[in-house]
Amino acid sequence: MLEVSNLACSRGDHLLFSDLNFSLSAGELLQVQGANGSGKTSLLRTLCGFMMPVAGEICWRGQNIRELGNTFYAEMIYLGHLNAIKDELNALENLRISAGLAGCKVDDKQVIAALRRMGLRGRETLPVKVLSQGQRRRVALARLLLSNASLWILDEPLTALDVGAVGLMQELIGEHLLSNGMVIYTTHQPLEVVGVATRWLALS
Amino acid sequence: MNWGEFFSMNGYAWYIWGSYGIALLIFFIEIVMVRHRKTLVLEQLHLMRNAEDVVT
Amino acid sequence: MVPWFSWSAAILFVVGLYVSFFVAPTDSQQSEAYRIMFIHVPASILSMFIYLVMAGYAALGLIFNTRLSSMMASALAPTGALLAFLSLWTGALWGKPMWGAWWVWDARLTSELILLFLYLGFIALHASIDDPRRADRASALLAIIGSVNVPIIYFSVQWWNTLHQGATVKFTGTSMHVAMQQGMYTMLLAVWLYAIAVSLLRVRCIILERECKAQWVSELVEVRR
Amino acid sequence: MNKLSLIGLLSLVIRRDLVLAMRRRADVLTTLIFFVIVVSLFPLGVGPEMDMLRKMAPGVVWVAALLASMLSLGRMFSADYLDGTLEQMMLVPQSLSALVLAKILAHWMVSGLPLVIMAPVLGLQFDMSAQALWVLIAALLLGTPILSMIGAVGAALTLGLRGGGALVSLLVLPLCIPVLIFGAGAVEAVVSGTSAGSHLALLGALLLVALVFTPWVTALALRISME
Repeated sequence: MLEVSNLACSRGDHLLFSDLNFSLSAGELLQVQGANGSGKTSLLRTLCGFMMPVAGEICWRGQNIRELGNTFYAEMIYLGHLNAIKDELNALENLRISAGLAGCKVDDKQVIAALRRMGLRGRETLPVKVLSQGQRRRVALARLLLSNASLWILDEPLTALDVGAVGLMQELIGEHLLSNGMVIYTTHQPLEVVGVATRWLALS
Repeated sequence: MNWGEFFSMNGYAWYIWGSYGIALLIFFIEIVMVRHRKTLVLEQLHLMRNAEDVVT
Repeated sequence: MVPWFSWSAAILFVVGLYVSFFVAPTDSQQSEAYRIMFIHVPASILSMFIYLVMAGYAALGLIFNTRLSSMMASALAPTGALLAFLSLWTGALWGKPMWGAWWVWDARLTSELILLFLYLGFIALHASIDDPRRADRASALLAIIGSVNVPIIYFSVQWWNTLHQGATVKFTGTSMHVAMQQGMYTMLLAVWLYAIAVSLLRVRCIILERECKAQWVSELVEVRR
Repeated sequence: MNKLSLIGLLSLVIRRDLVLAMRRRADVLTTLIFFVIVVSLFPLGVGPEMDMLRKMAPGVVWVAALLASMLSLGRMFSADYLDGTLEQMMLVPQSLSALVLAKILAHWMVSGLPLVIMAPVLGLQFDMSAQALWVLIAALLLGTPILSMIGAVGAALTLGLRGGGALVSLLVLPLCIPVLIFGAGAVEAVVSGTSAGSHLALLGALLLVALVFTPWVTALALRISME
C-alpha cells in the first residue's frame, strides 16, 4: 500500500538520510528508530507531504502522493509532537472541529464515546487549558478513534502518557491493525502490541 | 578651463560632487564588504579543513 | 569571469566620467547640474532592471527548485537596493537646484522609493529565516508578488498624483547632445558591468558558505592555500 | 461517517475562528481601541482647525485602519502554527486555498468589520459630511478585505519567525499603497465635489483580483513556511 523508494531528506542544507526503502501493507506496524536528530520526525513529515523529499518517491496504492493529493489525505491521519488542540475550547468542541477538518461529520455521541474510551469521562466540557499534559494528549489521541483513515502516522504518541494510557494505546493500535489498518510511529518507550510483529526501521 | 572653475561647477558643486561622492562611496563600501565576506568564508573553510585534518 | 567584468567596469567608469565631465557641453537650461544625470539615470534604470532579473531568478528557483538561481537572486538584492538608494539620493540632489525641492511626490520618485522598500523587504525576509531552503523559497515568492505589484503601484501613484496637483515634472532635455548620449551610455554600461561583477563575487561567497561541506569546495585553489 | 462538503468545511473554519476570537475578546478590542486612539491623536498633533481636519480626515482614517490591520495580522496563523492545528489544516482533504480564504474571511470579520463600523463615529470627530461618511464606509468595506488578504500573504511568509510583527509590516505596507490611495481618494473626491465612482470601481477591481490570487499565494506561502 505505502511504498517508499530511494527517499532522501534534508533539513536546510544538511542531508539527513538517503536511499531509504521500505513498504508497508495492510495490518502492518512499523516503528521508526534512531537517535535524536536522525530524521525521524522529518521522515514522518515527508510522508505527510509537508516536506519535499530531495530525491526518491512515496507511493500510496501505486501512485505518488504528490499526484494523489487529497485522496491520500482522506485516507491518512497524522498526530505530531503538537497536540493541535485549542486551549480556549473544551474537549468536545476540539474533537468536533478536528474531525470536521479531517473531512468527517461526527455527532456528539460518538465524540463523547471516544473521550470516555480515552478515560476522560466527566471532563468533556471543561476548557482544555485546565487539563493536564497527559489529559491533553489523550484528547489528541481520541481523534484516532473518530477517524476512518487507514494509515496512522504517529510522532511520539506516548509522550506524557501514564502506564494505563500506554496500555490503551497498545489496544487501540492492535484493533486498528486487525481491521487492516497501517501504523507508522516513532517512540522512545517500548510499545508491545499483542499478536502483531513490529517491524523496525532504523535511521542512522 | 581651470581646476577651480571645474570644481565649482558653476555654483552646483555641492549637488554634483555630493551625488558622485556618494556613488563612489557606495560602490567602494559594497566592494569592501563583499571582499570581507569572502575572506571570512575562506577563513571558515580553512578552519573546517584543519579540524578535519586533526581528526583523520 | 569576475576580474574581466570588474576591469572593464573600471575602465568604462573612467571613460564615462571623462566624457561626462570634460567632453559633454554645458546644458543651456540646466547648466552644470545636469551632469548628475550621468550617474542618476544608469542607477535608476539598473535598479529596476535588477529587480526584474532578481524576480526572474527567484521564479526559476521556486519552480524548478534550482539552488543556484535562488542564490543568484539573493546575491543581486543588495546591489539593487544600493542602486535604488543611489538613484533616490542623486535624484534629490538634482531636484533641489532644478525644482527647488529635495523631494517631490511624483509617480516616478514614489515608485522608486517603494522599489527600495521591496528590496529591503526581500533582504530582511531572507535574513530572518534560518533554514536557507525556506528562506530562498519564501523570499522568491515575495519577489514575484512585488514584481506583479510594481506596475499596479506605479499606475495608482501616477493617477493619484495627477488627480491632486497635475503633472508637474517633465524631463526637459528633449534633444540631447551626442556627447551627452555617449557619456550616458558609457556610464550605463559601466554600472551594468559593475553590478554583474559585484553580484558574481557575492554569489561566489554565498555558494562557498552554503556548500561548505561539498567535496569540490575543498579542492578549490583558494581554499587549499 | 458522512463526508463533509466544501461549504460545510468553510463554515466550520469560520465558525471556529469566530468562537476562538470571542473567547479572546481582549485581542479584538485592542485592535479597535488602537484604531480609535491613532485617529484621535491626529487632531492633537496638528491642531484643531476644522478646515484642515476635514481635509485630512480620509487619509488619517485610512492610515489608521492600515496600521490597525497590521497589528492583528500576527494572530491570523501564528496561534494555529504554534499548537499544531495548522499542520492538521494542511492535511485536510480539500483545497488549502479555500481553507485559507475561510480563515481570511474570519479574520476580516473580527478585525476589519469593527473598523468599518467604528469609522463613521470617528469621521464625525473630523466633521465629515453625511455623504462623505457613506463613501468612507463603502470604501472601507471594499478596502479592508484587501488589506486582510495581502496581509495574509505576509503573515504566512513570516510564520514562526523572530520579530515577525515588524517584518510583516515591512513586507505588507508597500503592497497596500494602491488600496490606501484609492480608498482615501474616494472620500476626498466626494469632499471636493466630484464623483467617487471611479475610485470605488477600482477598489472593487482590486478586491476581485486579490480574491482570486491571494488565497492561492497564501496557501503556497504556508506550504513553504511549514517545511
